[in-house]
Amino acid sequence: MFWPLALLVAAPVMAGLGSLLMQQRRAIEVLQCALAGTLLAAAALVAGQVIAAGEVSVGDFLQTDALSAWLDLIIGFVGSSGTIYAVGYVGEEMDRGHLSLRRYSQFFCLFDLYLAAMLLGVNQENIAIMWIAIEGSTLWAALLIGFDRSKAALEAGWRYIILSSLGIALALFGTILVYYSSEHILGVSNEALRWSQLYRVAGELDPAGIKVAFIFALIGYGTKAGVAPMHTWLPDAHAEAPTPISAMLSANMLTVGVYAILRFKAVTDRSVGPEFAGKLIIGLALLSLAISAIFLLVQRDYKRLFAYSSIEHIGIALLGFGIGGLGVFAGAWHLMNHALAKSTAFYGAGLVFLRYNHKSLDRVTGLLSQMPVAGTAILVAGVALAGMPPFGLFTSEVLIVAGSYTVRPEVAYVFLALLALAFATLLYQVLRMVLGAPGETGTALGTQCRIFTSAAIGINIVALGTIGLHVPPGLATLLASIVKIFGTEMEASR
Amino acid sequence: MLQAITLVVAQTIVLLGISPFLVGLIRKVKARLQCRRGAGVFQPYADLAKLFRKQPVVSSTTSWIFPATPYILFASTLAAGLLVPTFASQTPMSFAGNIIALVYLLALGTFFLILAGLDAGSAFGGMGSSREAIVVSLTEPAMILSIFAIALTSGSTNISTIVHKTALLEGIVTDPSPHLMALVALFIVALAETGRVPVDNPATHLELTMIHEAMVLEYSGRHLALIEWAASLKLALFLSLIANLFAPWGIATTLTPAAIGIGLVAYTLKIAGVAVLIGVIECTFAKLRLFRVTELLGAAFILALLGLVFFYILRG
Amino acid sequence: MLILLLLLLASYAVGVVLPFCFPRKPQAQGMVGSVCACVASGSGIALGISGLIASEPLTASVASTIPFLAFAVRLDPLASFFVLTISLAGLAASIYAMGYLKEFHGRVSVATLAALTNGFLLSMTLVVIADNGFFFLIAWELMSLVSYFLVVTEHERADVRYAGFFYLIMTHVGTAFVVLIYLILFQSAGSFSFEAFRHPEQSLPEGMRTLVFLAALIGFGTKAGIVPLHVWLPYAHPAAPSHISALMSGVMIKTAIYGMIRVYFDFMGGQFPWWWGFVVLIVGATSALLGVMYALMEHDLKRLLAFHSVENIGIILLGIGAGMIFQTYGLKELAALGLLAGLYHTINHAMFKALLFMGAGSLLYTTHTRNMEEYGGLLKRMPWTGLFFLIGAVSITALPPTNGFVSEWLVFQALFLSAQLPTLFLKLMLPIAAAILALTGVLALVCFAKAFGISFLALPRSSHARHAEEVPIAMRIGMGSLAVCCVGLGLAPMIVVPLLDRITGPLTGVSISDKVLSLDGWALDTVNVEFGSISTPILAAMLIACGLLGLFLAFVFGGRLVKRYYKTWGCGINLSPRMEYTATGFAQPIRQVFRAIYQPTVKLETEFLEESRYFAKRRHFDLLIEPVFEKYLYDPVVNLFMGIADRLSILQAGSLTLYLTYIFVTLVVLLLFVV
Amino acid sequence: MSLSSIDIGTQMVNLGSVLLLITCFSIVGLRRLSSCVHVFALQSVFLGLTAALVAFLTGIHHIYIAALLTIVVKAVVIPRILMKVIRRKDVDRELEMNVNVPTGLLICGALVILAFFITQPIIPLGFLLTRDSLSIALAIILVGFFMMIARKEPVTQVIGFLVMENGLFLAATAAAYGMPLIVELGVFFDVLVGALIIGIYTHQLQDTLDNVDTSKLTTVKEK
Repeated sequence: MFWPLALLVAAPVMAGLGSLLMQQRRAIEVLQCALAGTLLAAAALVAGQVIAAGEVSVGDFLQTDALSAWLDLIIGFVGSSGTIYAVGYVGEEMDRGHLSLRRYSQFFCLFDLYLAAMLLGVNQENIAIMWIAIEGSTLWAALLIGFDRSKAALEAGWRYIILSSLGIALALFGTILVYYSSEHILGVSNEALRWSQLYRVAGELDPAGIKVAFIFALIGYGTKAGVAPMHTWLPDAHAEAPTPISAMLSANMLTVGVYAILRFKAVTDRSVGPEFAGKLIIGLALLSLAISAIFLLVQRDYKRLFAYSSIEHIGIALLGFGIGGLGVFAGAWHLMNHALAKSTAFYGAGLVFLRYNHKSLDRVTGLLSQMPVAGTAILVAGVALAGMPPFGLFTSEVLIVAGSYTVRPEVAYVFLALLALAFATLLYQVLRMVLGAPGETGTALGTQCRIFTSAAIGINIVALGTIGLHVPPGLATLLASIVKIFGTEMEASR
Repeated sequence: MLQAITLVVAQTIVLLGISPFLVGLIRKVKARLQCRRGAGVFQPYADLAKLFRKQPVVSSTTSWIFPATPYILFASTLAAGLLVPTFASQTPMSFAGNIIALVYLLALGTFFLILAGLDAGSAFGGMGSSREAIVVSLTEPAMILSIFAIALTSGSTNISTIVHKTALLEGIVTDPSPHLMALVALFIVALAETGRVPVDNPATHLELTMIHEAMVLEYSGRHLALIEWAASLKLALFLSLIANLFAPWGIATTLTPAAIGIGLVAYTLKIAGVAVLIGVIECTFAKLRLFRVTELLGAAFILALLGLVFFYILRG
Repeated sequence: MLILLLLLLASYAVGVVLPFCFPRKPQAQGMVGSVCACVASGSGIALGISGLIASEPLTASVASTIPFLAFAVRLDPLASFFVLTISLAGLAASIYAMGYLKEFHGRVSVATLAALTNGFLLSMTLVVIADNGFFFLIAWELMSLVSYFLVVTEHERADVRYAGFFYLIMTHVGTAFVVLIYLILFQSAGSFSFEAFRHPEQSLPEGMRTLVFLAALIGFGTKAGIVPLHVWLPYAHPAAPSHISALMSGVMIKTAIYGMIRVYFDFMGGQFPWWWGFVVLIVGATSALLGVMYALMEHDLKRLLAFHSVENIGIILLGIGAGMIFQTYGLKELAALGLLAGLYHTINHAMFKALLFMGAGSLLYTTHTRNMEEYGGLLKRMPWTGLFFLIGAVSITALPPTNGFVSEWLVFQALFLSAQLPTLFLKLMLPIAAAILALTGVLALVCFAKAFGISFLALPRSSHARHAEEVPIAMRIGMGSLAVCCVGLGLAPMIVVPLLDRITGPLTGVSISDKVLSLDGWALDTVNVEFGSISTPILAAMLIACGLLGLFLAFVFGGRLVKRYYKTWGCGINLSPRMEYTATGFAQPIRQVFRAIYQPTVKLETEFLEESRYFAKRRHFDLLIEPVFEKYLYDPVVNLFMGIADRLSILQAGSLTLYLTYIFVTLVVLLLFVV
Repeated sequence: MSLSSIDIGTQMVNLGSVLLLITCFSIVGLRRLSSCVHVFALQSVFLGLTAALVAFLTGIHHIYIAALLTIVVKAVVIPRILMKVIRRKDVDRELEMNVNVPTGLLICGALVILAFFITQPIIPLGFLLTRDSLSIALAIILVGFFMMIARKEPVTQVIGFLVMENGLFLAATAAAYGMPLIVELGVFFDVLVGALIIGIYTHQLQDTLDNVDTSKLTTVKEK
């Protein structure tokens, strides 16, 4: 029973090529909505299978274990809601005559291929092919970021492509080094590139090689994940990209970057013990937190604002993984909730941008009364991202800080302080936007746009609420087996 | 039970009866020292009687607070008076309240008096209330602290218990210094609370100087009578407090007729003595400016505090 | 009991959802929400009482898939007491809301307001009954969040937004410290359950215990509004709708008191050095004094009341602090007395502060202004509100025989019993605290004489006041019920004390109700009978008797009790509101005496006629009280962060080369770190 | 094949690697953009040859394909694209430096030493034949990275990036005897597409703004 997995990876490719061929808009919309449904269903099915069977594979080509299934869920869910949102958003742009039908179909083609690349990357046991897929997603993303060819967009895209290709190159060297140190054990073959095999023989791998490899992987994939100080492309790209893309970058691509780091960490931990990788990751995570917390304060641009908040949350999740044990559980949980919340935030921001056609934070007020949907989206997301109950980010942050306190208190103190700071700075900006009396009127949105975007936002908020204070049992088992991947058993919660 | 009731009634009568006399006495002393003949010491009784017979005029701007206040003031002051031993060391009502209750009962009256001062809406009333407010807020801490300094010696905050013990020479003051300081402090407080020179001048109606008089400026007839009576009650209360706390000589510690007789006489003499002292002070001191009063009362507070410190240091 | 608990939770939950089911019917929305809240808080009252008298605490728990989180509740006497307090105030507030919500029709979404109110009450209840640290934190944060949204109900106004944000930040910083408490306990216990925290065998090292103490003091203190963490309070409480202000000021800040008692006496097992109690005592004294002093200078009625919350929290902490000091020296009975005094004042303050805020709300409702200088003469126009407000004022100024008097009396006694302490220092400190308390009490008296006198007496000072009229019946019932509570709690200590004793008994290990109540409950005295006693019922009786006596005398000497009405003598000219004493003028002597604290700055601008400098065209008078803490404590911190942020923003200067360099340097450094 | 041939092979492979390194240095040193491109092409040729040599010596045939691809893509296709860009923009002039040449060369030297240090403990793992190439590969990568920083002209940043790619390829083929074919094809595909996209970007950038000096591309940042 492998077709859900195959479908999960294949569907976006087909949809993308399909929409490139299609000639009228209606058809593309239908196709995309179908894709959204398919993604959701397939991801759910795959996750179900993994929960049941432990892992799923399509021959030699696609393999999925708990961690991959977790990423499938995130990408699948946010990807589908993002597709729906994109239909509304890009449709509106087209209605306003900013886009030709050709560009319209191109957009969705790129969009789908980008999703496909990421899905391929995470459902992959071969580290090299994972690298290829992620590089692929980088390239599609580069084209998407510069999609509307404004000067700023091109500049951001240019920086993005340079920086992340650089990062990805470093990651490749890391990959090569792993292969280099594993091949004389596993022989010159694909076997030497398989996670499962690497985990198995990790004990025999040469520590020095693995250490260097991990550093290259950390910096390389860290660039993709937007970990400070490799994060510099992130705010520009998020700010200048079309908003659905900003949402996908934050919710999916950063997560995939983290995923790649985690895979390498798993090998490194088995080979040289968890301290080495843990120390590095914790350090970079705290740096990311600090930088984002400070920069949140001086933002004048609401999309950059959410971009920095992404850096913060990726940092938090990484901190969790760096601590290990309880932290791994919390980190994974944090990734999922962050993906949901952040995409919601960007959905709202997109609507605001469509209405006012500027990104200036100071000029946006009174969203709740003027644009209830966008206002609610930004408010709910903002509260969630600030780490307030009843949202999952609160629970994960508490668990992470608890975990870090038991391991190394000083980290917990810093973490608490930075969290409080980031809370203040983020909410200060968000509340300025949503509360108060509306300022300018702007141009109203079309009906279709409103329907689709509201649907996407609704889906996200509902999901965010339902998994807020309660991990569904299935996901709990997934998380438990993820924790196992990192060597520690989850102690029963008291 | 019956005995208790009779005692309460007796004390009520004594207080109500003797208080106007004290006012009259003080006035007489002042008159004498100012080389006037002055009115007889029983003049206040006549004043009260006259005021009671007059029909009160009530300002049409006022609310029910204004006419109600005299009764509340009278009630609270009298109730406070019942907590203080006069001629007998054991007052049956003393269990109902200790010094703190006493202070707060007086405060209750003051509170409504301040409200009444504001109620008529004239500038005088407000001025009086505002000044009374500052005075009262500075006296009460000193008062509580000074009485507490005494209370420590007898290990009780019930006034009648303190008096009783001191009278029976139980828990006798091993050394006078804390007592002395507390006495001075309490005396200053008494002057302030009863609106005497150098804090206030009951004889003036000059808006620059008056405090208490300004508050009650709008009152007339029986309302004024009640207020005047309450004021004199307050005076009597403080005098008996000072007299019995620091000189419980001759007070009736048992309830034999003889003891009570002696007690009554001793009590009258003692408070009359203190009243004379007040009269002397009133004509030897000038009234202080309102913002100098704070210094006086601050001094009282410090004295009481010192009394406390001395007590602990001497007791170790 | 479980049924009651479920009923409570259920009807609050329904109250959160149901109002939204009546779109565009604000009347119905408000009514539905209030009814749900009434049902819930009604069952809450029953639950609290039964929890106080029950022999075994009710416990219930729902497991969770999140590690270390369990939705566990436990109604021990302490929790039940606070549930009772919350529900009493909640009931009154929701009755009051039935009328008060009209104020908001068409301006804000009544459904949201009603739903949030239910959520607020629910979260507060959860905070006090939670039996798991994680769960507690969730409830605590929810409480903060919901109350924030209630504060910014009228978020079109900039000052409201500022107040709300200030509150949100402060409370979140506080929460960070609360989290720290639970982290430390979690580390030692290996679990978040209160039971594990409680276990004595996991006694923390001294440093950690001190850290817990400080974290609790700061964390809970921020919520409670202790000086100098009180600054948010006078902004946030007035900004909220009045029945919410009543709940925030009356009840929410008490959850912090609950937290402190829980941590100090329950988790720490009452084992602490003397200076803990002393610090609490100092904080209490400072808060009490400064709170009332700043209140005196306020002419915004709601801000005035908010400052009085700071004062009363201070009084509560005086009681608790004294209790802690006694606890340290093993004087268990006195410890129990101090704690009991604090708890008694807690519920009393909940009652009269809620009452007063509702009174202020009624004035706002009919005059649409919060400025006392525009009130005046309202007692005739709204007699019921006036009466209830007066009762509240008398209670908060602790005048006999009301409830405030009883609890403050207990605090006084606790402080005076310092004679039994071994060290001279403390022997002296506690009476001084008592003197400060006395000063506080009198200043409160002055402040409320001002508040009531200026607002309700004399002539109306503005057209608002002139056209004021009595508020709807629902609001009057809400206030009336609380007024009854105030008087009742004052006259019936013989009922209250034994209940409170069931809380302090387990915490201090000694029961004192039989010692405190003598003459079969008629008199209330301290643990050693000699030391002094009061009996509020008797005092009340005496007051009434003496009042009647006065009436009787007047009748005897004066004959028929007739009186004549005539206008106040205004020095010959007709009396006008402009001749009345203003609140500012009334407080002037105090401002003069304590100018060291207030540092008042007076600005007087006069425009003269060009013809002659003897005639002023217009004068403008400004009187500013220096907000010391904000100016010297808070602004610098904010500016510091702003400065850092501005300087750092060059890191993101937009040069690709720069960005590449970051990565390059990081790479090289890390590689060297391996070699 | 015999030991001696292996020794010779080793030396020849090392020679190839060293040639690569030298070309790197010369690119750092050069000041004309077009000559940078030419030298890069030359380097790619060397790379291809080295790869072919390894393939010949080890008999792992798919490396031949990789070698061929290298020469085709990196020595022919990409340089042409770059030259086209250069000509269109006519930026073939004295390059502006962030770091002047002597300092640059010094830093590169330091980087090479660092690379050797780091790879020292790892080398013994490798196959006799290509031990030192790993160190050289890392050195090339670091130097390439440095190139991207040292120059302001975007095209040189592209060149630096491609030099890094060369280093990676050397590491892959020489050090690790080449990854499985599929991987290498994938890698190549990506490099090609990457280069294309970068080309597209420089192209579009030039359309939107007359000059593509990245030092002037600083509008999107913290205000």
